[in-house]
Amino acid sequence: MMKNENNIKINVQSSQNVGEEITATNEKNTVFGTNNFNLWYGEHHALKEINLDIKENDVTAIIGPSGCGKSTYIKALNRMVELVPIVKTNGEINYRGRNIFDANYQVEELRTHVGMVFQKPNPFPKSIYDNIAYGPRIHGIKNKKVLDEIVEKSLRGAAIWDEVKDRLNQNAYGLSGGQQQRICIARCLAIEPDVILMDEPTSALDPISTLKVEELVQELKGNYSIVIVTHNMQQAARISDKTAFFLNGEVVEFDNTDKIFSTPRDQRTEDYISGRFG
Amino acid sequence: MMKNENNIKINVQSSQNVGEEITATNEKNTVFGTNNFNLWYGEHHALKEINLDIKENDVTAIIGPSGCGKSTYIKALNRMVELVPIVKTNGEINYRGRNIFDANYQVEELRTHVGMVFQKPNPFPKSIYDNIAYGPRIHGIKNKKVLDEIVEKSLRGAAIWDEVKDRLNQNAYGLSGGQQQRICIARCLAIEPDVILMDEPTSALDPISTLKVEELVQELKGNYSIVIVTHNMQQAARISDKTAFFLNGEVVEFDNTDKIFSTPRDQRTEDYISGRFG
Amino acid sequence: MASQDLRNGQSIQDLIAKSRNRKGKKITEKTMPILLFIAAFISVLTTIGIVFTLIFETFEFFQRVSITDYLFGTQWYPFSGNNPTFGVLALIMGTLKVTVIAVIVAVPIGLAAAIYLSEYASDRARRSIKPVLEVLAGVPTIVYGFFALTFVTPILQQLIPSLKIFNALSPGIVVGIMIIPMIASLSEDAMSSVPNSIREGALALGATKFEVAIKVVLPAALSGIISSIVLAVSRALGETMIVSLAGGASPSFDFSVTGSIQTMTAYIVQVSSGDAGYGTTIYYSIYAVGFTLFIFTLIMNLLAHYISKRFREEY
Amino acid sequence: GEKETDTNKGTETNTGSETTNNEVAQLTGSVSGDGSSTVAPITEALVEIYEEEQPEVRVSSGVSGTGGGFEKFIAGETDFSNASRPIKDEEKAKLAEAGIDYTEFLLAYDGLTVVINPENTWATELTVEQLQQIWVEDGTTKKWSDIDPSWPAEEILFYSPGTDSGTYDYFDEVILDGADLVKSAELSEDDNVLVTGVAGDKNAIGFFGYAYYLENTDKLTAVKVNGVEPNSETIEKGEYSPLSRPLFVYAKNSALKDNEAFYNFMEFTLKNAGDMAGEVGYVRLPDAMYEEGLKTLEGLK
Amino acid sequence: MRYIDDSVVMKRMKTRLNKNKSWKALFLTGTLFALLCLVILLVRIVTQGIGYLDWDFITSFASRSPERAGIKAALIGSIYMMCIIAPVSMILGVSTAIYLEEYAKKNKINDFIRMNISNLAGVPSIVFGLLGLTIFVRALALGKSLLAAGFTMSLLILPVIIVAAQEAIRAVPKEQREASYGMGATKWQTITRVVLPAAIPGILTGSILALSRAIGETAPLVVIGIPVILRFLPDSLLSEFTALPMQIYDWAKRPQEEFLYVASAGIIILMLFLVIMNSIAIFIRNKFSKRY
Ligand SMILES: Nc1ncnc2c1ncn2[C@@H]1O[C@H](COP(=O)(O)OP(=O)(O)OP(=O)(O)O)[C@@H](O)[C@H]1O
Ligand SMILES: Nc1ncnc2c1ncn2[C@@H]1O[C@H](COP(=O)(O)OP(=O)(O)OP(=O)(O)O)[C@@H](O)[C@H]1O
Ligand SMILES: [Mg+2]
Ligand SMILES: [Mg+2]
Ligand SMILES: O=P([O-])([O-])[O-]
Repeated sequence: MMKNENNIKINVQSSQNVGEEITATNEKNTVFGTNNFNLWYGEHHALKEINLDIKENDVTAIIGPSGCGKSTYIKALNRMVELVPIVKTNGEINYRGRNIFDANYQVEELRTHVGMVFQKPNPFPKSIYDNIAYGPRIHGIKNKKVLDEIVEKSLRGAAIWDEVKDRLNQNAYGLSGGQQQRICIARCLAIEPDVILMDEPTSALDPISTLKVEELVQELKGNYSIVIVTHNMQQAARISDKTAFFLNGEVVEFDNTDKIFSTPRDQRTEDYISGRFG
Repeated sequence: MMKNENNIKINVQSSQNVGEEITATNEKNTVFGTNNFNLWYGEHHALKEINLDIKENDVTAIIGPSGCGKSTYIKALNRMVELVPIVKTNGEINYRGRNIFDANYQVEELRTHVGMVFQKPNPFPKSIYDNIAYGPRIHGIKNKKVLDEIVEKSLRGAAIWDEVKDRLNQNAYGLSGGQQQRICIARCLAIEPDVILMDEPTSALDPISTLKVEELVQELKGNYSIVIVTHNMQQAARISDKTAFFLNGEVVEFDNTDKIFSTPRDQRTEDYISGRFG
Repeated sequence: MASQDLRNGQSIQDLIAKSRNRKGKKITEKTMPILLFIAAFISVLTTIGIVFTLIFETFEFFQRVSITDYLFGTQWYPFSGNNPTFGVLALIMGTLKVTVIAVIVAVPIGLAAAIYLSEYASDRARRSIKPVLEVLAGVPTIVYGFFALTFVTPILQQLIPSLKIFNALSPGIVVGIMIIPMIASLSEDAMSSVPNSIREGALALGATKFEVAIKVVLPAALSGIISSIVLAVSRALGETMIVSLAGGASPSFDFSVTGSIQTMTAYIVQVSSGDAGYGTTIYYSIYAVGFTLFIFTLIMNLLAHYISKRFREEY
Repeated sequence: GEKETDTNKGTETNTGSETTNNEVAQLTGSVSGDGSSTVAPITEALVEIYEEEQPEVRVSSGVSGTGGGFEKFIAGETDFSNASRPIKDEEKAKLAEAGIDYTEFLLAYDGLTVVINPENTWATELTVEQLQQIWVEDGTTKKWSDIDPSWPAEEILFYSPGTDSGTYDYFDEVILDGADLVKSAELSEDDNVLVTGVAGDKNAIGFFGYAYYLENTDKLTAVKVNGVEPNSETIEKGEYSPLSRPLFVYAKNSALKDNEAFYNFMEFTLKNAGDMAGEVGYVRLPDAMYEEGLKTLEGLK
Repeated sequence: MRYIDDSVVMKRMKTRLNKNKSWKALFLTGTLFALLCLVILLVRIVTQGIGYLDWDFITSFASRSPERAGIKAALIGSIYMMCIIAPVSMILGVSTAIYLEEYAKKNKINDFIRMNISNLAGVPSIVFGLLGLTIFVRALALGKSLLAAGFTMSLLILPVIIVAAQEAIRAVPKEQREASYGMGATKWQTITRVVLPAAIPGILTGSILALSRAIGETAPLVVIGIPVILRFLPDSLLSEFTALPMQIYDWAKRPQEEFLYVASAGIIILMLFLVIMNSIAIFIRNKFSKRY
């Protein structure tokens, strides 16, 4: 899969040494290339001719009013949309150069490279440890020691190690919402994905937890490509490098975040950002 | 009940002529007087020695980090907290001069004067008409004509009449979230309450719907005293006259909204408002 | 329009105040909980009724037959004119044989169906298959009884020549078939109540559906599944018509499943529809057996209760 | 089709002489009974034709077996109780205790039939002694060769009506002399189950009411007892002995007195039992015995 | 220092996918087996019974001759019995559920009631038969009447209805109740106007399924000793009657083989009855399943 690019990145070792990452590439690689992509829920045309390139190690924010197709798009990136049986697609989304909607593209394989964090924290009703170890285990890692290391590393990576290290065997549902969300992020890190998709990861959280998750996203972006859907324009402005503005299933504008928020090209973008609708 | 005060208010006639209300009193009356009020969930001391006066025709915002007791306080005002069996209280909350926690205070009567709007829109799975008519009906109003009038008036009052007047017999669940929330507000208006309590009424809504509800609050405040809990400090700043800042079950500061947001007296208030925590 | 302010200038609150404190409302509020409690108490009375009904006659029975002979005897020949013996272990053995066979049949198949329906089947398939399975659960047991005797037994005899016409195997299998829908349906309920978001979480990690089902959904729904099995077991223990028709009437304390057996329930039917004189030891024995059966199912139910309490899943 | 006309004829001829009585009195009321499954078909037939005569009388009967029937009779729940054996002493005592006076009436004969699997060619004729040898419990597992060395050395499988049934009691009394029936016997209250059992096993032997054999002659062979084959002739003439047994109905005296409908039904029963018995596979009593029954009944009015 | 080796992951992927496929096939087989059982059962019954099934069969009383035997008394008896069971069990069941869900405080008595209900649900039907015989038939002297049998069956299915109603009531979101209380509604008003209307589909579905169990139950009727020989319809609550499973059981015991087919015809009627009731339940469930 990832053979065709020089992926020389060093993983975060713990939450302390963030910011030390080194990328050897100057021109950023395209992780997801979306070409004339369309998606229908039954008769409803939810995504229309989407063209969008997501670059490596960027935080790409997707904003837009409710129902514009943000979640649909992000779920198309790991083919999670297919869980809705009435979905039809055409056009292509290339992940690292291969069209993921190809008949012989294994969806399980795609999803081990493309992790996802959901709007509502959804840990498994298992211990914290088992939550994190779930992914590595299904991929055949059984060695207890390796698992221990992965768990610790992932929890550190999600900036929650210190809070939970003494109760790894407790059920993840005993944690607060914000902690649960970070557990979900850790769970996602544990399979060492290439891309992390986040669908309004902070919308169910209180401000403090939101802040923590936002900080975490900043830390992670050195090592992962992140696509984040958000309702909250301030959040998009704060944390993302690129922003795509969706409206009625179309990409109205896609550019550097500063650009979008300072001098949007499209009137609709401006209207939305300035709160004239939304 | 309301004998001990000169309650000379003219009702909103329709959503058009808002702002024409006249109050005969110069010094605002106290609607809710809270004196050394304490509340426990079992062992957990959720509200500590609360002292807070809520004035007539004010919008009083309650802000504070998650878990600080905002919802608990607002639910104490109409004794909704009592639905949790383990709740114990002491101190008093006086509504229009009478302690609502008095043994012989009829809770049903209190709640006909103190309406409530909840975080998640919660219309009944009935027609729009039946939703609005619910309150008047349980209080014994059966006359179809009177009910019709009440329904129209309340829907107009909640600025949703035009959107639903042609489908009053349809199930309220067919409406969008924002519309549902305004239906809930209309349902509350239908018993002409004196006070309206709102617990994060816009947190489940998209920005456009949020805006509409905020406008509505502004319109309503001429005729009702409103207490609103919100997570969103901008919202509090935009719409409220007074703001109370809660922390760990205590009222840290309570003052005019401009005062709180410009020159808070307490360091913790300032920290919270400037986003340093919470 | 509404500008008249609700005729005569009355406000809504005035109207409300007028109709406040209607007497009826207050009385209803006071009396309803009492009436409802009485209704709830009927279920307790039912249990008391069952226990008393059984205990009195059982007591009478133990005046005639020693309780140790009953509890520890392995010979059940109540009709033997000269030397009747009442060793209930023989009946218990028959009951257990049928139950164990039923469980062996029903648990794998029931769980397979539950997993298929909740994790693999399309919504439409699920919505049409589940009710059909429920029909299977609703087939009267007497129908199953004849099915066992006239269809399953002959087929089994082709496969196992030594199989007697009355045996434990055939009714065991058919009781198993009968409780499949119970396990499938209740387990499916437990599994579908695991929120979809949790499934999505696993799928997003690259898990296959099977891994999601076995490693996430099944453990999360475990207490519901186990209670469904325990309930099905207690249903199998108490099943009557199938075993009366196809199990035979020769209680014996051995482990053979090819020979004739008798279960506790079948014995009660045998005597109820038989000629045992009123007031004879045999007559009282059905109450003793009924009581034993009651204790058995009570234990199963307490077990189910304990399991679902102890392993209650939270999500 | 055919049977139907038969029935109607039978009814007419039989009730012809009494019609004057019946036309006068259209009775109402209810009669309830319970008891022997052996007698049940006769009762059902009687109830069916009685309806034509007295449509307003509501007759019902359960089929709880002779003992189950007596249980309800003792509890005072029924007016009559069918039995395929005479009442037992315990039951008499209980009735006395409950203060219930009753009268016994004979209804018909049933030929208790011993049956074997059609594949069994050796035991088609047995003496009473052999039957006893076969059926008595003696602590051994029995093989056919134990009875006659020329027979196969295979284990006998026993099928018997529930040991507490009237059918069993009668067999026990006349064949076993009160000794225990083999313990390995398969017992069932449901005679069809016994039919299935014997028909399904080459080494099986069983016994039950003649009517069940009559309906399953293709699946079963009836054993000649002491050289006599069971059929309606041999049973009625008393040649098929000792295995032909009487069927009874027990009536509550107080109900005969107080309940006109019940009296009328009993009278009807005694007049028609013979025909109905024949129709459903039993054997009628000599006419004199029905006359006697009617006389007894008259005395209880 | 990656822990997840891509090549290993890819290698395992094939096995995992195959495993998924073969287990799916296995699970499907299980489901199909269950369905197949039903099909075989139905086919056998229908082929055996269809010959005896006609309008006369439904409109005549039982008879000594298989050709003329009909199911009228049993069918009407079962329907009448339903008419007792349905209101009795539903009123008691729903009341109990309301009590437990809305009023019962956490105390020993209520815990005991809850515990007791789940235990009752597992008590074998034949034991309920013994109860009915002792209490209703004998002690309360109701005889082998509609009322006695109806009460017995009502108690038998009561726990099932209670549990179904409890679930339906619990499924009504807390927010709905709060909204009602917030308007100043009393508890009883909230229950009758908000909770029950929302819970009724669930209650009905559960109740109908429970009732369909009640019509098929044989063992309690055997123990009570319901008559099978009768040629009249019940005319009062205390009237004797017979019921479908009892009539079927009786026919199946008859010596004449034809009666076995008559019994099958009776089973067809009984199954039709059940299917109709289940369909109603499914209809209600599907119609109202997505509400909030
Ligand atoms: N499962 C589904 N079946 C049918 N239509 C759907 C489904 N999911 C989403 N849609 C429709 O597709 C459109 C896009 O939905 P999507 O969830 O992507 O919006 P969104 O931008 O994420 O909105 P939100 O901010 O509310 O999450 C909407 O019109 C929605 O109604
Ligand atoms: N039903 C309950 N039982 C026990 N404790 C409760 C209950 N409801 C709330 N609490 C506790 O009381 C405290 C105050 O809760 P409350 O819901 O009032 O907070 P809040 O300020 O409204 O928070 P949020 O912004 O998350 O709604 C919290 O610590 C909470 O855990
Ligand atoms: Mg979305
Ligand atoms: Mg709150
Ligand atoms: O039912 P029985 O005729 O065997 O008593």
